[in-house]
Amino acid sequence: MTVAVGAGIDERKKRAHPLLTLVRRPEIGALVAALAIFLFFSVSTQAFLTPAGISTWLYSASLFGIMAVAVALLMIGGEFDLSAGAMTGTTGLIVGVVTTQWGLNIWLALVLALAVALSIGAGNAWVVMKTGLPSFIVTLATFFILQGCNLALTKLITGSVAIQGMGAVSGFDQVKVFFGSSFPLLGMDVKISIVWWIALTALATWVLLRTRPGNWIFAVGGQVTSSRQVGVPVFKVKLGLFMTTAGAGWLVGMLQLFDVSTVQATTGVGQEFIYIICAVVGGCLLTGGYGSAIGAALGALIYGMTLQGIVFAQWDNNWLKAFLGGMLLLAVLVNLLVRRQSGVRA
Amino acid sequence: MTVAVGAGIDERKKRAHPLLTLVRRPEIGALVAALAIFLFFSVSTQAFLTPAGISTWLYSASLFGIMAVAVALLMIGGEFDLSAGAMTGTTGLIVGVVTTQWGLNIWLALVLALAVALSIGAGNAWVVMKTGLPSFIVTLATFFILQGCNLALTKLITGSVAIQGMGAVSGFDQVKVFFGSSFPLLGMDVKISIVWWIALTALATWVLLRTRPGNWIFAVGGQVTSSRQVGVPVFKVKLGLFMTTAGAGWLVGMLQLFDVSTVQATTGVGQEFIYIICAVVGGCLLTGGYGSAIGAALGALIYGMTLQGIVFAQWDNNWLKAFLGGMLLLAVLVNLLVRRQSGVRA
Amino acid sequence: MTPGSIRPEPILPAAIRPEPLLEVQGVGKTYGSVRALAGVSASVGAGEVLCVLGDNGAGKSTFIKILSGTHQHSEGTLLAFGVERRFAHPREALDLGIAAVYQDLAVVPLMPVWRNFFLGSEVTRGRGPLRRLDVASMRATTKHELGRMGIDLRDVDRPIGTLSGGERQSVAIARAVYFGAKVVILDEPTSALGVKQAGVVLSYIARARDRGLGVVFITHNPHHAYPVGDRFLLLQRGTSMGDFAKSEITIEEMTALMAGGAELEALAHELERP
Amino acid sequence: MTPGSIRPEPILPAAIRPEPLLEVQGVGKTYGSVRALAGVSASVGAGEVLCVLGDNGAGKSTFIKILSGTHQHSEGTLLAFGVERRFAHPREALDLGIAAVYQDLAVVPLMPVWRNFFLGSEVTRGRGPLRRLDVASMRATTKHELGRMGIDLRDVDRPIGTLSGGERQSVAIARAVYFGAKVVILDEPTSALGVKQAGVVLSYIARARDRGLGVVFITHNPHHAYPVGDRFLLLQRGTSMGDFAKSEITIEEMTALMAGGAELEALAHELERP
Amino acid sequence: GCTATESGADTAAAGEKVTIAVVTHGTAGDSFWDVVKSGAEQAGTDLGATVTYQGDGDPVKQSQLIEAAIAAQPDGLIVSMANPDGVKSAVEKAVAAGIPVITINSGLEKSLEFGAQTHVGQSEFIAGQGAGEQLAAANVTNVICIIHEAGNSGLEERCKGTADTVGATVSNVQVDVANLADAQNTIKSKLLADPSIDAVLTLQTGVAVAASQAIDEAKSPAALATFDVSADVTRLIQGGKMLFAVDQQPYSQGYLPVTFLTLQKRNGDVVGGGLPVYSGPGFVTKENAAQVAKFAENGTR
Ligand SMILES: Nc1ncnc2c1ncn2[C@@H]1O[C@H](COP(=O)(O)OP(=O)(O)OP(=O)(O)O)[C@@H](O)[C@H]1O
Ligand SMILES: Nc1ncnc2c1ncn2[C@@H]1O[C@H](COP(=O)(O)OP(=O)(O)OP(=O)(O)O)[C@@H](O)[C@H]1O
Ligand SMILES: [Mg+2]
Ligand SMILES: [Mg+2]
Repeated sequence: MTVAVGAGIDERKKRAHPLLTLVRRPEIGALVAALAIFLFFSVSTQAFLTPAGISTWLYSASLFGIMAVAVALLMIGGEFDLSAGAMTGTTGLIVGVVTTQWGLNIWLALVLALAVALSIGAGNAWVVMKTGLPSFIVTLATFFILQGCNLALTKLITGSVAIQGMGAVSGFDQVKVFFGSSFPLLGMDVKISIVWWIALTALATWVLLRTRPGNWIFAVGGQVTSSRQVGVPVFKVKLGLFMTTAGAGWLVGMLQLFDVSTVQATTGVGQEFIYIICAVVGGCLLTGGYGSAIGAALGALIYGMTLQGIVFAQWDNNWLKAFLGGMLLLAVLVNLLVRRQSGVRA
Repeated sequence: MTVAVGAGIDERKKRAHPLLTLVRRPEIGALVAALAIFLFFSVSTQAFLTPAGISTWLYSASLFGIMAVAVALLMIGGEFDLSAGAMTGTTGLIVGVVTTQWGLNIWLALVLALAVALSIGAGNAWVVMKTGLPSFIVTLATFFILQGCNLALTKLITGSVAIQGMGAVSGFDQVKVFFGSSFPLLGMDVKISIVWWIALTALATWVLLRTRPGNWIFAVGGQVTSSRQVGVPVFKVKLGLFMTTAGAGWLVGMLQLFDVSTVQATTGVGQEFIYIICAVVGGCLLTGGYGSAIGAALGALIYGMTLQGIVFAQWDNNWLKAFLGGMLLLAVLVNLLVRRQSGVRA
Repeated sequence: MTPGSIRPEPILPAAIRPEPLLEVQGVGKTYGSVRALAGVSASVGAGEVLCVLGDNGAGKSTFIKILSGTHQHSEGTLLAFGVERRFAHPREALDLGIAAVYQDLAVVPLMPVWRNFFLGSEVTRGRGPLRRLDVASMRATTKHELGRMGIDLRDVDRPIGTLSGGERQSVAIARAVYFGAKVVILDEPTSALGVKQAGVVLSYIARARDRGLGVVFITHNPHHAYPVGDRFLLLQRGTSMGDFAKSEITIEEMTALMAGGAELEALAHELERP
Repeated sequence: MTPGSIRPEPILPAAIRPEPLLEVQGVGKTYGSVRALAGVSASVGAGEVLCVLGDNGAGKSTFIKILSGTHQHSEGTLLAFGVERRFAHPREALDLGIAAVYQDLAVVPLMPVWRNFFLGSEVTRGRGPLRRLDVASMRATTKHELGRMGIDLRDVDRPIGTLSGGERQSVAIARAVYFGAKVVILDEPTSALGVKQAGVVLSYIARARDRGLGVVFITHNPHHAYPVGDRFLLLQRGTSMGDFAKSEITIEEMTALMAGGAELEALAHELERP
Repeated sequence: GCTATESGADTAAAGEKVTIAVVTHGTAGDSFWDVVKSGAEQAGTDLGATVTYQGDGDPVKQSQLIEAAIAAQPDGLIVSMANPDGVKSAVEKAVAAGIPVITINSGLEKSLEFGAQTHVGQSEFIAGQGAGEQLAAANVTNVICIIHEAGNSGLEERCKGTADTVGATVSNVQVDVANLADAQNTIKSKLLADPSIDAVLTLQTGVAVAASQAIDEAKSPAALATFDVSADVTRLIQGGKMLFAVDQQPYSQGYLPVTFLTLQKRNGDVVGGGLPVYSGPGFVTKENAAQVAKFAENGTR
C-alpha cells in the first residue's frame, strides 16, 4: 500500500494537446482579439489593407505601444503611473523651449529632457516607496503638477502655449533620422517609431521572462511582503520600473516632437489611461503580478487599428467614442473567452 | 504555571488615551487635512471666509461630494465605476431632450432618466460579475459608450451639442425646488445640493457601519472568496453598489441641470477620477475593503475648497493644475501622517 | 427513500447507522486539467464524526469544499438530508445548517474580529428602516466564544489580519461551532493551534457529536483523529482507499496507512544524533 | 568576544555549548499599541536545534521575524555571528546565510512553483547582457528537491497558489533547506503536512543539524519538538518562561508546560462517548 | 500694474485701484483663449488694473467661477457665453450686485438681455461663415472640419458656420489635441479613406501644422485652411501650403473689454452704447502673412 511516486505518466493529470500548452500564455486572448479586429476592418473598409493604410495604423499603434509596454511592466510590478501621458508633453516641451528659446544644442537638449524625465520617475518611486501611499494617487499628483508646469512655464518662457519654429532649429534633421524618419518597406512608408516599438517589446519580453529583474517584477507585483522576505530588492525594482516608464515617456515625447515638429502645452494629457487600457486588454492584471509585454503591444495594436479603422470606415465621427467603447468591450470579452478555453488562469 | 486568562487589565496592551481611540477612524486624516486647507485659504484670501465665498466652495464640494460618497461605497466594495462622470451628463441630457424636444412631462422625464441610469448601473454590475473582468475596464467601456452616445444622440436629436430652452419647460420651477433652489442661512445662500450631500453622507455612514449590507460591503471588498464562503450574497451587494453609484450620477445630473438649466453633451467627462481622488484622499483603499463615507465627503470638501480657494487667491490659472497636484499630495501626506500618529492601520 | 439501500457496499447494517445527513456517491472534481478527486463515496449521520485522512494533495480540501458548496462536483451525486443537491453557493449549504471551517479560514483580513465572526449571519435589532446591527451583543458574544476556546483577545475590534495564525484559526472554528446547526465541517482546524487550544477543539467536536450534529473532520494528526472519529475515510491521490468504522481499524493501522508503512520506524532512528 | 560571558544566566558552561550563530538579549517588539514580545533572551549555535514553544499568540512568529530580518526589534540586542546587528531587510539576513520558512510561507501565489522556489536567488547563465535565467536547471532542481520531500508535483509550472496547503508548505521548506547556508529558521513547518511529509521535515532538521547548521524550529507538537530539539525556549504571552536544555526537561514536563497543566487529562475523558 | 499706484495714488484718476475678473469657457492651455488671456492681462498692465482670469468649459463650473469672482467684489466682470442659458443666473447675479458686465466672444444674442453693457468679439458661427466664404472662393467641393475637442460647442459652431456658406459637403473629424502625432495620423487616414476630399479646415494652430504634414504624407491635393494664427501658421501661408487663416483677433477680445471697464470705473465712460463691438473677422493670407508673422511670434495674434 505504498504510494507509487513518479510512476511514469501521472494518472491525475489529463493529457493536454501540445498546441494547447503553447497557447497558454497571457497574450493569447489579445492575439485572437487583434486578429478579429484586423479581419473585420480589412473586409469592411478599402483603405485599411493598402500599404498606406497599414502604415497609418501601425504608426498609431506604435506610439501607444511603446508606452503601453512600459506601463505594462510597471503594472505587473504592482504600480500605476498616471503621469506617463503628461511626461511625453514635458519632455517635448523641454527640448522645444531650450532649443528654440535658449539656443541650446539639440543633442544636449535631448539628454537634458531625458535626465529630467528619469528624475521625475525616480521621484515618483521614492515618494511611493517611502510613504507607502498608493502610486495611483502619487502619480496623479505628479500628473497634475506636470500638466500645470507644462502650461505655465511654456507660456512664461515662450509667450504662447505651443512651441513654434522647431523645424528651423539647427540639427533638427539629424535628430529626425532617429525619431521622425520613415523608410519604405513592401510599398509601405514605415515610420521609425514602429521599429522602436518592436525592439522595445522584444527587449521587455526578454527581461520579463528570462532575467532576474523580470522574475522580481512579477514577484513584487504579486506579493510584496513575500518578495521582501525572500530577499528581492523591492525598492530597486520599483525604482527601475518607474524610471523605465518615465524613459518611455521621453522616447514617445521625442517621437512625437520630431514627427509633427511642434508640441503643445496640453500634449499627452488624458493619454495615460489609454496606456493602461492597452495593457489590460493585453492581459495584465490591474492588481499586479500577471501580464506580458507582448500582450500590451497587442493591446496597443488593437487600439490603434480600432482608432484608425473607424476613420477608414467613415462612420459618423460623433459616435467615435461609442464605437471605441464597444470595441474595447468586445476585445476584452474575446480575450477572456480565449483564455478560458485555453485554460489560462487569472 | 497556569495562564491567568482575563485577569483584569491586559498587561500586553499599552494604555491608549480615550481620545486616541475616538480618533482612530479612517477619516481622521482627511479631517485634519481639510482643516489645514480651510485655515490656509481663510488666512491667505479675503473672499474665502465671506458668506458668499463659503457658499461657493460648499456648493462646489457638494456636487463632487455626492458622487464621491457613492464611489467610496463602491470602492470599499472592491470595484470602480469610471462611467460615473458621464452618467451625470447622460441623465441630464435625457431629461433635457425628452422635455424640450418631445414635450414629455418633466416628472416622467425624471423617472425615465433614473430608470435608465439604474439599468446602466445594473448592466455594469452584471457584466463585471458574470465575466469576472475587472470593473475598471468594463466601466471604462461603458464610459466611452456613454460619452459617444451623449454626443451623437444629442446632436442627432437637437442639432446642437447642448440643451437649450430648458427653463421654459412647464413644471421646471416645481422641480427646481428640489434640485436647483437655494435658501438663506447665516447670510449665506445655501444651495439645496449641500443638503442632499450632507443627508447622503449621513445615510451612507449609517448603512456602512450599522447595517448588514454595510458589513457585506466591507467584506466583499476585503476578500470576496471568504465572503462567499460565509454566505454573503456577493452578487446582490455589488449590484446594489453599482446601482447606487448610477443613482448618485442621476442625482448630480439633476442638480446640475436644474441649477444652470442647461446641459452639454460633454458634461461629466473627466470627472470620474475626481470622485476617486476624493474617496482616496478621504481614506479609502484602492484595493477595497477599507474606507468611510464621511472621509469621502471630507475629500470632496478638500477638493472643492482647493479649487475655489485657488480662484480666491487670484493665482494665475495656468498654474491651477500644478497647485491642485501639490495640494493633493499635501492632503494625502497630512492624512497619512495623522493616521500613523493615531495608530490607524492601512 | 432509504439511502442505505443505494450505497454500493454498506459497511454496517442500515439499522445501526443513523440516517445520513450528508452523503456523496462517486463524486469527483477537476480543476482545469488537474483531476483532484474521483469516485469518492462517503456519508455522515447525526451524532457521527467522519474523519477524512490522507496525504498532502490527496483531495481532502476539495472533498469538503464540495460538501460545503464552495465548489461544485464535476461527477457523482451529493445528497443533503436525503435530497439530491448541487449547491451553487455556500449560502445554500449554510441555510441547511451546514457550517464549515476552511483551511484558508475564510476571513476578511481588514475587518474587525467581531465583524468577521458574525459575517453573513449578523445579529440585528429594531425594525424596518431602523433595523440595525446589534454591535454590543455581537462584540460580547465574540469575546465570550473565543474565551471558551482559551483565546483571550485584547480587543475584538482589531482587524483579524493582525491576529496570530492560531488566534485567527480559533475565530473561524468558534464561528462554525456557533452557527453550525446540523453539520459542522472542519478542514485541518487544529493545524496552527497550541496543545491546549487543540484539546479544546477536540472537546468541541465531541460535544457537537453528543448534541446530535454530524461532524466532518480533516486532520493529519492520527492522535487527534482516532479519539473522536467514528468513521475514517482515507484518500490517496484523489481516490478513496476505503471508509472504515472505528471498530475495523486500530490507531497503529491508521497511522501506517496515512504515512505509507514502515518508513516511520526508520525515521525514529534517523532523528537520533549520530 | 565570548558572548557566553555577557549572557545573564549561562545554562551550560561556555566551553560545552558551541559559539552562538544567532543570539538575542532581552529583545522585545511592539506593533502599534500591542506589545507582542518583551525581554526574551536565547541563542542558537552551530549544530544545535532551538525549539520555540508556546501558546497561540505567545509571540513565536514575532520572535523569528526578528531573527530573519522581517521585523526590527523595538528593544534589546540581536547578535549575528558575534556582531551586533539590526537587519533593515531580510536580504541582509539571507546574505549571512540565514534562511527562513514563514508561517504564511512567503510565496507569490500567481508565480509558477519553480520561480517561487528560486525567487531572490535565481540561477543564471551567460554573461553581460546575455546573462539569463537557467530555466531548465531551476525546473529540474525544484522537481527534484520536492520529490525528496515526498511531494510529487505534476507540473512545476503551475502557479503556486493552486497547490494544496501542504504542497505549498513543502515548497517553502525545501527552498529554505536548499538555500540555508548557516542558519535555518522554520515557523510551524509541519502544521499542514501529512504524517510522511512531517517525518521528512524532521529528518531534514536532524540532517541540517548534523551538517553543523543552526536550526530554529517552532511547533505546537511536542512529539515533533522533543526528538530533534537540543534547547527549548518557552514563550508565554510575549515573555520568556525559560530556555531549557534537553537534559533539564522531559517530554511530559514540556507538554504540560505548553498546555497549562492538568487540563489534558480531563480532556481525554471528555472525548469518550457519554 | 502696481507702479502706477505707487507713483500717484492720491491724485491721478489712473491710479485708482481697479480689479477686473475675466471668466471664459476656454479650458486652460487652449491656444485661442490663451491669446484672449494675454490681451486682457496686457490691458491690465498698461492701465494699472488688476486682471484675474479663469476658465472652464462646463457651464456649472463656469457659473461657480463667476460666483467666486462675484464674492471677491471686482469692479468689472468679463464673461464669454458659449452656452448662455448655463451662465444666465450667475451673470444676472453679478448685474444685481452692481458689477458692470461685458460679454465677449460668443453669446452676443443674449448679452443685453442678461444685463451686460456690451459685447466684444465675434461669434464663432459668424467666423465660420467667413471661413466658408473664403473656401467657396477656392471652389472646394468636399471639406473636412477637424474638431480637436469632442463636444466643444465653440468648435461645433465654427464648422456649422462654414457649412452654412461654403456650398460644399462638410464632414467633421474628431481628433485629440493632446496627441498631435495621432491627430496627424487620423487626418491622413481620413484623406486616404476618401480621396475626393479637397479641403481641410482645422480649428487650432497645432492641428493645422499636423494637418499640413498629413496632407503631404497622404499625397493628397487637398487645400488647407485654419482658424487662429501662430508663427508656424504664417510660415505655412507664406510657403504656399495653406490658403488662409481666420483671425478672430482674440487679443482684442481680451484687451478691449478690460479697457472699457477700466475707463468706466475711472472716468464713468460707458462704451458701446448698447451695441456690440466686433473684433473681427480678419483673414491672414499670403498677402498679409509677413505683417502678421512678427505679432504671432509674440503670441499676441
Ligand atoms: N484551484 C485549483 N486549481 C488547480 N489545482 C488545484 C486547485 N486546488 C487544488 N488543486 C490540486 O488538487 C489536488 C488536491 O488538493 P486539495 O487542496 O484538495 O488537497 P488536500 O488533500 O487538502 O491537501 P493538504 O493536506 O495539503 O491540504 C492538489 O494536487 C492540488 O494541487
Ligand atoms: N502586525 C501585527 N499587528 C498587531 N498585532 C500583531 C501583529 N502581528 C502579531 N500581532 C499580535 O502579537 C501577538 C504575537 O503574535 P505572533 O504571531 O508572534 O504569535 P505566535 O506565537 O506566532 O502565535 P501562533 O502560534 O498562533 O502562530 C499576538 O497576540 C498577535 O495578535
Ligand atoms: Mg487541504
Ligand atoms: Mg505564529
